[in-house]
Amino acid sequence: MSESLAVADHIEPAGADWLFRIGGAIVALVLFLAAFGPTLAPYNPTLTTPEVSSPPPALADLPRLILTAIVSKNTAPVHWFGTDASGLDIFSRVISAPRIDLTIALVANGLSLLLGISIGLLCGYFRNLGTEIIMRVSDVLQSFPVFISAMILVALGGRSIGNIVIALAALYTPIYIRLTRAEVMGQKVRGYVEAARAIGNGEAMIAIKHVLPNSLTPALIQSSVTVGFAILLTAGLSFVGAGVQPPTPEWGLMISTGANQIVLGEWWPSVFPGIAISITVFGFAVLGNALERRYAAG
Amino acid sequence: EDVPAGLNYDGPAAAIPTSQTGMVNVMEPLVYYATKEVNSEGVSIPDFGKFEGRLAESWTFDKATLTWTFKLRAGVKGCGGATLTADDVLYTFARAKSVSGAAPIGWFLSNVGSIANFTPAVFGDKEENKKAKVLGDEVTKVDDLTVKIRQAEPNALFLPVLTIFGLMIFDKETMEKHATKEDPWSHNFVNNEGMGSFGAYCIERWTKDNEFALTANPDYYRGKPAIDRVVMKKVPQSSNRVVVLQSGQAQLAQSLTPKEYDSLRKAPGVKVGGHSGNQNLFVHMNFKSKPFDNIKVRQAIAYAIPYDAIIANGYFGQASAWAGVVPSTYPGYSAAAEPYKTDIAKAKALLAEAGFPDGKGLEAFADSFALSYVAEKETTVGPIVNAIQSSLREAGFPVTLNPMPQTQYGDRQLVKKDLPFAINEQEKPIGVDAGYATQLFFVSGDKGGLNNMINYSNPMVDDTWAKARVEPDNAKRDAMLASIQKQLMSDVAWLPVVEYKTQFAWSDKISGIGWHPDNSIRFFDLKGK
Amino acid sequence: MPPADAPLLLEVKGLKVGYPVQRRMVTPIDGLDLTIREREVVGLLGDAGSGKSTAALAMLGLVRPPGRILAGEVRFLGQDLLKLSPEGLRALRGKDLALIVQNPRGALHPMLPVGRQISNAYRAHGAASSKEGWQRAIDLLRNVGINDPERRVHSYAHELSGGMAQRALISMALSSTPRLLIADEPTSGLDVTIQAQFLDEMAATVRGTGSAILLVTQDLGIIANYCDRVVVLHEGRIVESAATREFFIKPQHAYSRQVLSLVRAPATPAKFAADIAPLIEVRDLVKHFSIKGRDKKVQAVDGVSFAIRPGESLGLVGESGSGKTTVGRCLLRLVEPTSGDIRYRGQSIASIKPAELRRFRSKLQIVFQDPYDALNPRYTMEDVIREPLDLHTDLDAIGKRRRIGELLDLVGLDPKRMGEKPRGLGAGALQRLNIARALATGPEFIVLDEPTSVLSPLARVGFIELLARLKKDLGLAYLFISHDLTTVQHVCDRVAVMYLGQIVEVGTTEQVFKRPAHPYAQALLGAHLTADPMHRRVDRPPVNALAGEIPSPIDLPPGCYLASRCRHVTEACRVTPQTLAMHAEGRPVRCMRVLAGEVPIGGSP
Amino acid sequence: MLLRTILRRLAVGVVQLLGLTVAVFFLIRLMPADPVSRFVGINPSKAAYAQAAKAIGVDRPISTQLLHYLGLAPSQGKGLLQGNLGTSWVSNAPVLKDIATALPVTLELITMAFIIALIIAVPIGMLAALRPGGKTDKAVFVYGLFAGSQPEFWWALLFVFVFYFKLGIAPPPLGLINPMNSPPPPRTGFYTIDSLLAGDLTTFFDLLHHLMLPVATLVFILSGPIIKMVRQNMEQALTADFVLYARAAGMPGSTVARYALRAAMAPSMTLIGILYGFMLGGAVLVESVFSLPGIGQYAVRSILAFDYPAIQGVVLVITAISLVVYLLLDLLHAIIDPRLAQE
Ligand SMILES: Nc1ncnc2c1ncn2[C@@H]1O[C@H](COP(=O)(O)OP(=O)(O)OP(=O)(O)O)[C@@H](O)[C@H]1O
Ligand SMILES: Nc1ncnc2c1ncn2[C@@H]1O[C@H](COP(=O)(O)OP(=O)(O)OP(=O)(O)O)[C@@H](O)[C@H]1O
Ligand SMILES: [Mg+2]
Ligand SMILES: [Mg+2]
Repeated sequence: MSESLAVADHIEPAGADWLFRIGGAIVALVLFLAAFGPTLAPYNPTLTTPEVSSPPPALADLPRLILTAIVSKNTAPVHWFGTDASGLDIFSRVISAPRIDLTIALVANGLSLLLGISIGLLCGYFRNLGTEIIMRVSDVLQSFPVFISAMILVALGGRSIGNIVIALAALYTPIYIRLTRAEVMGQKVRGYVEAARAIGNGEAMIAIKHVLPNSLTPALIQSSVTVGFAILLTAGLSFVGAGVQPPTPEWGLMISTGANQIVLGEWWPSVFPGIAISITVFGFAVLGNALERRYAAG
Repeated sequence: EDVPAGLNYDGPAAAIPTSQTGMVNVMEPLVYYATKEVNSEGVSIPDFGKFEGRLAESWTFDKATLTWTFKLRAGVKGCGGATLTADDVLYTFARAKSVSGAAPIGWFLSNVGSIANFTPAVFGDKEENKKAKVLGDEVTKVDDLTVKIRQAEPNALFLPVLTIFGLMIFDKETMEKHATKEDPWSHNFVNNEGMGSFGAYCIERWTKDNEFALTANPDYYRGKPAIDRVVMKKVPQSSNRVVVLQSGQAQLAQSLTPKEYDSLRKAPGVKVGGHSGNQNLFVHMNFKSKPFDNIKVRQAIAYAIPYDAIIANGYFGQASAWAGVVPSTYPGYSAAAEPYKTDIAKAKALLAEAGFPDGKGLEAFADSFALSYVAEKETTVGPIVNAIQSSLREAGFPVTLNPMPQTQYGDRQLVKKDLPFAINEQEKPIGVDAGYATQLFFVSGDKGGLNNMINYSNPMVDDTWAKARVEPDNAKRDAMLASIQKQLMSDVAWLPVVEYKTQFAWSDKISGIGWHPDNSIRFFDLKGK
Repeated sequence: MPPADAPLLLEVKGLKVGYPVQRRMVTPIDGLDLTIREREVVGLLGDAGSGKSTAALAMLGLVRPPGRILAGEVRFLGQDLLKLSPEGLRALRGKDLALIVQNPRGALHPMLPVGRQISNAYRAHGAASSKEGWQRAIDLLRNVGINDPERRVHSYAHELSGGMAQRALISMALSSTPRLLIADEPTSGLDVTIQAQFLDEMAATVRGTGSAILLVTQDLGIIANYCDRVVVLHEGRIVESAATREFFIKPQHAYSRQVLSLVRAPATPAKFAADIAPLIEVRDLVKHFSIKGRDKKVQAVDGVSFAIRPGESLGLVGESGSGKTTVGRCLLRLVEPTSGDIRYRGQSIASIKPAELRRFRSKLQIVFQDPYDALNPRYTMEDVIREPLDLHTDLDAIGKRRRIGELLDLVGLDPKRMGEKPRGLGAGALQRLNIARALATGPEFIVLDEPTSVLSPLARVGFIELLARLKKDLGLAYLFISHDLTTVQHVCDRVAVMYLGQIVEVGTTEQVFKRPAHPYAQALLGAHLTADPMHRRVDRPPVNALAGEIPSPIDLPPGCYLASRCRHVTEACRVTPQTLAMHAEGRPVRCMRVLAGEVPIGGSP
Repeated sequence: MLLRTILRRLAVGVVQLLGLTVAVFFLIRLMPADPVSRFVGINPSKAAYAQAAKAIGVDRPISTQLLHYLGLAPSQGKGLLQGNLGTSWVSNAPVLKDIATALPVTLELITMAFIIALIIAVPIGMLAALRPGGKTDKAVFVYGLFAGSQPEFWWALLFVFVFYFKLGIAPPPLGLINPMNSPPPPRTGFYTIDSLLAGDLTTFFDLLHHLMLPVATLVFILSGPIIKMVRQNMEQALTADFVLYARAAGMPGSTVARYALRAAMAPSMTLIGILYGFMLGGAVLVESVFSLPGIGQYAVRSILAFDYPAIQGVVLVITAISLVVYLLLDLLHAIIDPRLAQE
């Protein structure tokens, strides 16, 4: 058994994995925009401009416009992605959105990760009536229809970023509990746990020092995927009117606002934010997958 | 969505435009406004100064006893085959007074029209409340075709309230057929199946919250309608309604966004028209929320609203500045001498005078500056609130946007009355009268200002209205109303922004669109080509 | 043994097999040449990971995906398999060329009844109806000695024991009388008793059909007892090919010499004065596990008593499931004994409080079977050894570091590598690290729970030497749990034989190995394959073999636990519970017939 | 044995559903929303407000409401335990009836999408697994990752823009049938089946035409995880010892393929079940874009209208169906894979 572990050594290192690099680059870009997007935006993403529903510049005009933008500082910045029905600059909004979307996704994910891992460790390591009950409750939570539950929490609790975060965290915690618990249950019968016991560690010590660090991987891998899905869910909530408040620059909200103009032929208000979500979530999925393949073996 | 279809006369859905469309087409009022003209866009307009008989052939009013006597039309036949008699009218008012439905609309209208004994005593379960729910001698039958209705005090709103859907006449015979012991007033029938009534159309099929189909009443007393069958279907999302209309799947669409109406104007085979009747947009600032108790702040905001941008980008020109707090078409309207104009410099100056130079100090009132609006109307109101937000920010107000679901908005606006700052484009006084509006919106809460959502209270307004309400002389009444409106404008009770056109889009295969104060189409008026 | 000029059956030339790893090809087989003649039994010997399985598969023209055969030819009956059409290849495979693999349960489809799989294999080479195939499956299973084959054909892989699954595989392999049978470590993971049974049956069956065998193994005992010729695989090629006897007498290659060193130098057991106070004393140890959802219990340990003196090593042997590990874990109170007394230098361990127990554990240590599993994968070697030092000593940081260096040195690991994590180390090194950790607190006694079972032959040799050295230098006492009897023979002074939770016999290593008294011990040692090509098991009829498999420790028989499998069973045995009593030769035995002298002692070589 | 498992799972499921019901019941009532305001209609007075609160029963203490809802207060009429999910405050119709009309729409949509997605994705996934690391495999792998992580509502909009607005191939996103036509006479509630039963092919094809884009959207989204899973399971099955061994035993290619397929499909069952359950509520965004009157839309409208009985009904029904689907697929899994039946 252990000699064949040599195979595990052949797992590709991160740098060599082209997917990992793509995912990493996308996520890095989104993180960068979350930090600096609003600063870089040529217009205030929540204030109207006089131009309403103006389309993005034609492709043929782009080179000239780019040139002008670089050369002269005085002209009003170009609406690269056009403006929406209220006259908000779509480009500015698209690059400002990660701050909102990512904050929601990361905070919700962080919260549920923290809760899920702690509870998962507790329930996996110490099996008793109390922890069994916790698991059953988490089962029930997990069988909720995700999207509808999130809607209920946000629509009835009030449309605010805080409530979205709470809703997402509530939905994701059971997943982490389950993953961590399963891993803890697998790890706690491993030889090194017994060995730690044999050299005189206490149970709490073993749980925290030995089992916990070795049980984090599934939850951490999942969390990359979950961050992506949290962004999707946030956008979806906005889309049905149970998400963030307008005119917050948030991709789903922008798609939703723009959706009405599509039959009038105005595609740009919803197409650009859509591309942004599409790429971002894909980036997280790719990263998660790459991490999974890297760490699945050990 | 904003257009569920239904006929729930007694339910909450009665407040929903399509429910009203259903009701006004299957039911018939005692009296209604005469037609004034057909405007340049091909839309007919009622004359608020002139009433004509509908189910009532004629009527008289005795000033001394405050009693109205209605002579009913003979031989009017309803969809159920019954013929109209005085009992039907009595049934209608008795039902209204029973307040047995979920929304006591009939009672409310009667109360506004000062019909005697329609008092708040009807609410409650005590013995005296129970008695108050029974129709007494305020509405009596003289003979099979004559009915008397007595008012408690002179009130010019009497005839206007009779035109409203909530007091249209039931067909007692059909209704009672569907009554049960638990449900003597046939609410189940009305809420779920159909209607006993004398209107131009009869219900063929009705899928609640989805669609209804009406067929012409062949015995309708004004003649069989030109269009035999009308299907009204809920198509959620206004953009989809544009699609069905354009593709010829529908002949009439309403509740589109101004932008959509604008784009349809150029579309082939489609006509767009409307009338600036009673719909308007105003800014709501609650007197109970600081710093809106400060008149300078209110005025500063008034000068910071981008009126022209709203008309141009929000309504595509289909709106005009509003210089009063009552629809300008309504009797008794009086325009302010000096309406507010956009003037950021002045706004800033006023703000400084109020003690907040450049908006400093306003951060403390962040909650107050969350500009609320109905989330479901995002597509229509979105561009407007965005423009307002941007402009107010320029003037130094820390405005944020706060869309909320219709329900929550309604609750906070009308029940809790704690909405600090809002954009409102849905308060059209259905009673066609400046006094009605005053009574509803501006009289102090404890003096009957039912919908005084800004908690406005001014003894001058209260007192003047108390007098005007019972003033039989129209000229005097109008003068009093004018002074009230002047006061309201100078207090910036509401901050009127625009009056906008109620629009419809229809296929050029039909004509005869008419505007009515309830904004519901009367299918009887329509003609095919 | 076939004549040296028997016709060639298989001829492999310049075989090269590679696995793509990170756009690179690793080639565990690189230039392998090999011939097998008709009726020949060839042993392919090689260290773990040397590419034995890869080579075996390649001889059928197969590679485990994503590997590829890169070069060479594999001539079978004159035609090159690697150039054959897929259909031509298929016609040979399973018909003339059959395979049995290392992990029999993995080779059976988990979701199909074995009968259907055997039938499919049979029908792959001849038009037979599904019904005939099914009938044939039953016959085949009967032929390989499976009881009740009518019922067994409906079983799924997970319902079979390892031995049974392996038999099902061989029945499949033999369904068409192959010319060459390739058996890739067919008995790894099986108990010695089962292993012997299986190999005997395989040898007998193949002899009857006249097939040749390529027997892939790491076990010298198997080579010595069953093979005519040995080929040694090392670094991708055959480095030595010799007749078995010559190989054992005069190994040529350095690798061969190293692996053989253990066989060639038997250990000399230590002598102890009888009156030395025991270090560890176990009396009537009982451990029952309750089963979830049922009211029955697993009687894992059932009244075990023994004593170990300072510096002594006691071997604990027995079939899988006999309770050896449980005894070891009870000693450290890693599981709470159900009852019984365990004393360490006279002090009862059972009564110590948890906090004290933790400190107490510095005196008793344990090393587990799987060295990789026993190490926290996130810890470096340094972390691993530091942990017990943190817990049990007051050394300062420098002191600890020095001690870590010393310990690594002691077990033969390079202290310079102390920053490395377990992932990069081989099993032998890891097991040394485990020992170092166990030694960190200076214990006098270590439980070694099959510490060598996953080590490659080479690593095993080194590790056993280490154990012997530590015992001598530090005066350690061991409880050495193993079912590898060769190793036990080299490490232990005394041996206790366990069966179904009970000790059936205790004696010095020499006593037990030379003259096993209890019928079970006799069978166990009879099944032991001594690496001695002069007394090949295939050349003489096996004696003392046990019938059937070990009963479940849940429903134990009322009398002697061995009754159902014992050759010497009488009616009395079935109803009389047996007790461990002193035999005339001065060692305890749990068998009334042996004690009464009705069953002869010894019986095994 | 199997029967016992089913019964145990059902029993656990019922307990879970009850727990869920109670939890949702309290949850929505603890929220700061006020359903009464939705109910009063125009110009509510305090009295009218109280009247409305009474009409929908929220003036009573929560415990009383809960007992009533569960049907544990016989005097108050039927409740959950008697199979009554209450009356929607918005539509005034029994929630069960509302759901019975909405649910088939969703089931029809997602079932169709699942069938097509499986038909497309399974062979593709298998094809990719045949040559791990090959060009097809990489392309399929990236596609699987991509499609599985997309905002479906946005793709739905894009489809509408391209296929309806630009190309005019698809009908406008206005529900299941041309809005001015009437639906087939309801028998099963499933429009496609009903229209076929009624022999109304025009409506049937109209339905298919309308389902084209929503189904395509879902197929696109679903194909991601399905391909990913099939590919992975198949790759695993193909490298499994028993497949290697089947080849070593000289079994024909078709038998080897069957061996691998069987091993790959078994673990896929569970995921398909989970996906299906997820889609029940997850199709809401697509329903919303195409105005399909399915259960998701019903949920959205109930939630936004604070229609408590409807919200509870929807959550309950969706969860119940998911649990049943999980159970069915687990059973199927256990039938294919006897190792599970044992546990
Ligand atoms: N799928 C694979 N990918 C990459 N390397 C592999 C793969 N399978 C085997 N190897 C490597 O090829 C070498 C030979 O493996 P093989 O299984 O043939 O050895 P073995 O001698 O049979 O080992 P064991 O004693 O463990 O059975 C090992 O070093 C192993 O790491
Ligand atoms: N934690 C446990 N719960 C239930 N049963 C157990 C547990 N641990 C061991 N057993 C059972 O007790 C019996 C003895 O197990 P043990 O591991 O001690 O045997 P062993 O002789 O070490 O076997 P092997 O040679 O396979 O390591 C077995 O039947 C085993 O299944
Ligand atoms: Mg091998
Ligand atoms: Mg063991």
